[in-house]
Amino acid sequence: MQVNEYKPLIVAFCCNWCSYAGADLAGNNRLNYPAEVKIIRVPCSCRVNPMFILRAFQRGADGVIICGCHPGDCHYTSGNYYTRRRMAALFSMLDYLGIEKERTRVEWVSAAEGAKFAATMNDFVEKVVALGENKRLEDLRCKK
Amino acid sequence: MQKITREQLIDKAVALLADGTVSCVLGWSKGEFDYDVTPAMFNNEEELKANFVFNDFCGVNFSKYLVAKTQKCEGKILVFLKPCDTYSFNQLLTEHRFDREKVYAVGIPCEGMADIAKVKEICGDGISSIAFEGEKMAVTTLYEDAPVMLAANDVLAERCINCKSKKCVAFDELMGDEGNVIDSNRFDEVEKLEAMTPDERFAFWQNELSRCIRCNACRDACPACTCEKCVFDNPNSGVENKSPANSFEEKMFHIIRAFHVAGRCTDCGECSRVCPQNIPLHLLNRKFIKDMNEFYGEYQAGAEVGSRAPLVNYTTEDLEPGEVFDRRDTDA
Amino acid sequence: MQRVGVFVCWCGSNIAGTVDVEAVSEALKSEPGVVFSTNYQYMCSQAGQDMIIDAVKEHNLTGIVVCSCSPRMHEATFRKTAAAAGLNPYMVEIANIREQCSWVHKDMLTGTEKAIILGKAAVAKVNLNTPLTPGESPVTKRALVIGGGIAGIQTALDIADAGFPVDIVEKKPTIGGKMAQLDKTFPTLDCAACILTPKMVDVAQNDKIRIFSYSEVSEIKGFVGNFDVTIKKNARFVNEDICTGCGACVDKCPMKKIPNEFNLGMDNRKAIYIPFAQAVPKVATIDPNACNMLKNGKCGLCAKVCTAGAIDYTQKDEFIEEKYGAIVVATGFNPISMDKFDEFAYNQSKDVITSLEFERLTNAAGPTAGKLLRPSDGKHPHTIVFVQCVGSRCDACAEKGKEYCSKICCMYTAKHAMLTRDKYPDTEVYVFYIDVRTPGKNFDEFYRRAVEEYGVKYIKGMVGKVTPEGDVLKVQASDLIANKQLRIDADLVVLAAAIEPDKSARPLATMLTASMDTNDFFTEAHPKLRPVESPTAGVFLSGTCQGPKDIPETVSQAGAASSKVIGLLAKDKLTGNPCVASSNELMCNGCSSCEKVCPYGAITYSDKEFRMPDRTTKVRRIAVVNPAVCQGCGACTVACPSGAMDLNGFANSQIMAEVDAICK
Amino acid sequence: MRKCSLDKINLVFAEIAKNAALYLPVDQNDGSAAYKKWEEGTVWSNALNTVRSPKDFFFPQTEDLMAFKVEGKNIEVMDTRSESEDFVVFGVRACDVKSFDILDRVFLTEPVDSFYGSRRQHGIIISLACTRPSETCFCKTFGIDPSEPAGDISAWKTETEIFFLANTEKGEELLNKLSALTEECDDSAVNAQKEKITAIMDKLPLKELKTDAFGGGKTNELFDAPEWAELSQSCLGCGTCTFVCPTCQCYDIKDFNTGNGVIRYRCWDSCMYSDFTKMAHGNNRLTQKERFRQRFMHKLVYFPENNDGEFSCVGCGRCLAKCPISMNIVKVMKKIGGNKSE
Repeated sequence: MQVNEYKPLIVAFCCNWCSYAGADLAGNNRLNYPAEVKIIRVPCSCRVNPMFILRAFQRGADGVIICGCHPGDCHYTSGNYYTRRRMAALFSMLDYLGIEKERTRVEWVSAAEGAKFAATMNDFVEKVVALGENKRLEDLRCKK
Repeated sequence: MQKITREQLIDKAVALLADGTVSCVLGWSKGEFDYDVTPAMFNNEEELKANFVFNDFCGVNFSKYLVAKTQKCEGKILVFLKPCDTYSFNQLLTEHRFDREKVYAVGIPCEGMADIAKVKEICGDGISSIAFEGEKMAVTTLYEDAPVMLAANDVLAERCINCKSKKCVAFDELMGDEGNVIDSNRFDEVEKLEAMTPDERFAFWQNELSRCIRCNACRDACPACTCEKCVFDNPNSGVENKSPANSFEEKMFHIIRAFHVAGRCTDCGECSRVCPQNIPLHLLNRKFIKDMNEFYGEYQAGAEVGSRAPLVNYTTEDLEPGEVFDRRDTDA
Repeated sequence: MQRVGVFVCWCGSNIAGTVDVEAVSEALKSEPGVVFSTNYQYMCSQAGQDMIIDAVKEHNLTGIVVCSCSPRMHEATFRKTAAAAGLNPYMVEIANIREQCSWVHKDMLTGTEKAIILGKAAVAKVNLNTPLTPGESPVTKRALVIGGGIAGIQTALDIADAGFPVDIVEKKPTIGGKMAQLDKTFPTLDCAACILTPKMVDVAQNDKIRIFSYSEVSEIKGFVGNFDVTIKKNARFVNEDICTGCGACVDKCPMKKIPNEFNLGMDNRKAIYIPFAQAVPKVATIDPNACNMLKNGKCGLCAKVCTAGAIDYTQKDEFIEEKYGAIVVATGFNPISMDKFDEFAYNQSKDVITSLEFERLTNAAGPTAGKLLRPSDGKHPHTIVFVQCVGSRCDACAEKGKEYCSKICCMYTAKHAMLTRDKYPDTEVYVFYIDVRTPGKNFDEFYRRAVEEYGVKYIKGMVGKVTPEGDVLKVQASDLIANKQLRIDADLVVLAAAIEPDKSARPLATMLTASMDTNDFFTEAHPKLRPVESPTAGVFLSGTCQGPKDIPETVSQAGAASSKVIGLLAKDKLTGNPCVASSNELMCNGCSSCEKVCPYGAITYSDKEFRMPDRTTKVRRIAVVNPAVCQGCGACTVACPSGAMDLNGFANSQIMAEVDAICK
Repeated sequence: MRKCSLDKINLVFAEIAKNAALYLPVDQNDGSAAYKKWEEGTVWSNALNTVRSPKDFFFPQTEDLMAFKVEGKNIEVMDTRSESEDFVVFGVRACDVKSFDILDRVFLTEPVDSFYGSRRQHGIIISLACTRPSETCFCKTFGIDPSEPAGDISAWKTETEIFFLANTEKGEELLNKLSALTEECDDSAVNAQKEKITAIMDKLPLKELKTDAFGGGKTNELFDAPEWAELSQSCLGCGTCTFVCPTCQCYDIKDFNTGNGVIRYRCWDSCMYSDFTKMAHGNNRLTQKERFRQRFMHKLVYFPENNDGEFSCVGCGRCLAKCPISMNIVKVMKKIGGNKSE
């Protein structure tokens, strides 16, 4: 067993109607994904304020992923379309500031896609592990 | 140098005051030196003749003042708007931030404003006078006997070098010629940064943003930042802070500030103008503008009243956040 | 400060197998606000719930965290438990340590660690919970159906049948819609009028149903359960209450040359007219653009012959205001204009017609009394070419037609072809198609009969050009299967024009703040699970306004929409979801960003006077969320730059507290 | 007085940096200067002054006061003090040196601010006489002579040489350490330079600015002056003037929740901010006019009233250069003071 293996901290914002249910389905089907992924339930992916994402990085998250219903399937009809635009703009800005683009992701996971949820989380964690610790958006005060 | 003169503007203001169209005038008031111009309200001809100025240092965007001034002023306010100010004017109207009926807007042409820092870079500190002579600016300092003659282009502010429009898009009356929207190279600097490696970009911004002293001048001068209570002043917002306590706070502030005005920023350049630390803040705003133009089609905030900004709009065919990078990586 | 109780569920071995529940309840004891923490085998069982109720009383708990299965499973259960214990049900938070922890992680240590963190996040959130009370609003027990076609008729009848009053607003002088114009209906070939007109009579005779014909909706305000609607009743210059529909006025009217809309202009009507014999309401209407009396005051014959005295040349448009609890949109469809399809010579030759015109030509009540005669010379056509997908599935020609499949054309063309061959066996019938789509009960059998029993010649390929030459239509087409060009001399060409939503739908959608897709079809609240509801609460969809449909589908959707309306109207009060957005008026800028992203039109603005620090007053525009309309998605909260807009139950501070707890 | 050739200045810096952190003005890529820690290769700026004042060295913009570590329901108080490093600030102008006296009056009178005091003890100031004042300079108004800067060591720079004069024990000690690099000299070159500077001072546009209208006891006279409304009418309420000011000393104390505890820190505050000195009952100064007036009344009336007539402005001119709308203390003094200021 590797004792010093680097464990990233991943915050996943999941919309209540599709992705949170997708994560539940992954659970029902006992599909493994890393325990480093911690899910926060939001009514819709459009509830995710960029401030939450920055907050997570500040507090020590190494990656933040936002999951919502597939475009066109939003429980609220259009919420995820706004998410898509907001996050495209935000992620592009973070990249512009030199923050590793692999640390942020948006993925559409339906309530039926438990397998996709698990696979997405496995892949995302793998990418973040490859990057190592988040240094560029960290707040040293939170590490004391 | 400006084609429209102080005298023309005073005549206009006096006439509009005299016929009762307006009850006061928002204009530029002269300072201690020839470049430190302050926005001020003028109530009559006497005040105008005594203190009103118009020259290459009248860069302040007046639009934001209308939010507060229209609430306080009885009758209409006469405001002189340069082309870039008119975009902010429209954007504020789009957001219902002031009553259009309380303003009489006179669009004026602008030949670009000067940056005093650039003047000092060439002539040195200790400026005793700046005189406008035809197409030139004669700068006299304490240390040289003869004035230095500067061409307008030598000292043009960055935002004016990259001027996007000479067209007044909102006015009750236009003075001078109607200008045009022009092709600018305003995204060149953004492209340069985009072409860097992430490490270089990080180093660049780390260096720039580490200078931030959190004076909030960028926010307080920004005509898009007219919130009744800014999240950064609101202890309940979770992001309130008064100081750039560490490098995260600096980034947080500037990312959120730029994000909040994304789609609403008209690219007037006030943020960079007022930054005491010369942080090129416009490069953050322009990144959002450039991205949104590329992702969702050309959009100019404030080009007309009532338009729907890209971030409060969508199409079912929009690109995915991940595709933002795929696009760029394939372009490269 | 909250007094939080933590209850960790074992879920038998489902959780306890991979999570050390004892360690979790122990660890959470020291979290801020936690005054009690325990674990139990099945928290959801009666014993488990009693445990919670007892703990609330014993420890004066103000908040509850249950570490258990997904909130999608038992959040409602534990909210009820909290209510039973005298707490506000929204003071409960669930940490999902089963689906998102014990079931996906194999190792006890990992599972326990993560469960503790999830528990901490839930505690952090519940510390910021506030009691929420669902808003209540009364329900006006009356429904409005917009559109009087078969969709509207069926919806109205079903709602009325349940005992609720219904108003139908129809912009034409009569209800009946497109179905009234049809001849036979596929796949049973029963006559449209025979099945529709009894329903129209039912509507007319139902004392729960009011018909506003020749009327439009001009304004809609309010929200679910409480819509205020203004209906504009256009002046028809005939007093509906008095007119007996005897038709004497029509007989005497000298203006004879007005194209008859009901027969698609293939014959004429008078300036005063009753669209068809079975019209409901059966009253005359004066066409103000055609009537001499209205145009220049010269005539007045109809008034003279009307023994009832129903003619009223001074009638004005009337505006009626009414309150409704629910609105059903049944605005229907129209065939698209053929103006852009020059290749089919629709505008050059009278003998190129649309399928709906063909319906009228074969209808016994139509311009030819049901005889299939060419519009140009009244002769029997011997060769008929049907062209399918005219403007449908138009990928390349999106500016001319529609990208979608109009769904009904395959079947009605098969019907037309079959009926033609049946009545006139000497007629050659060709059908050109891209694909024949016949998914539906007895649909494919019907189509096969057309081919196999009636000898209709189906050719896969499109017609490229139709050229009128003398009294012949030269049809140039390709046969994709035989891979050859065909030239057919046809006597009649019938175009299966694509269908599109009625033009009145778009402005109506704006009034309703209901969303539409790019083709102007109304969008459903959910494409699979809520197909007859609009995302705007209290607005329901019936028939082709939502997408192309045939009659049985329309009728079933009408029934479904009416059952939703009945379900709504049956309630005396609407209890809202309290997890809705609310705007802090002190921080609101009134900038309208929130309104722009609200899918429900739940946000309006009002001007409010504020006292300023310098003792002056200032009038500011502020956003107001209607909690009865808001569904709580939170799109507005992010669009709001000042953070004035927040979401109950998922407040900024709560989500950030969760983030903090997770990232500790 | 000792001198050394400018060629050897880097050797002087290296010598100083051996025993203490050395900070000096360095040109930044935006064209302005800022204090940076000296290391081999650092180039000393020629700029007249830095954008940020050197008050940061004694009164940093953010400073942790203490921390609380929270574990479970236990709270432990942690000492986070870190102001024990010796340091030298080089190239401080006369105005900024004077600002330390003003800050001392605030922080070193009872109750003494031990954080500030400790930094003052550990810091040595090497001042530098001005040679090219800017049009925005008005230090003379406050009795400051830019050719005679105070500090632990005063320095004068000519084209080729730099001259040092120790004023304090600490300065003496440091100068002794530099004896190998410097040589004893007379003050003729320095005196010549002083004369040149004095001549330039007489040409400065703000040379006539007077403080006669201000000072202790003027509160009643000036507080309700109608001019405040006009002067403050276009103030944006940003904190630029206060944050570039060498004498502004207001701060806020805040708690930062790190997730595992709390860091209690102080940071500069600005009287221009709407939430400045906000208390449970609300704000003292509700309008921008009141906040604007506070800043100038404090500098020109309240402070001298409590500090033996000392004004809390040193005429460095930073606010003149940096105010986004070019409103500043000079305009205020001229308007409020009328002909007493000319």
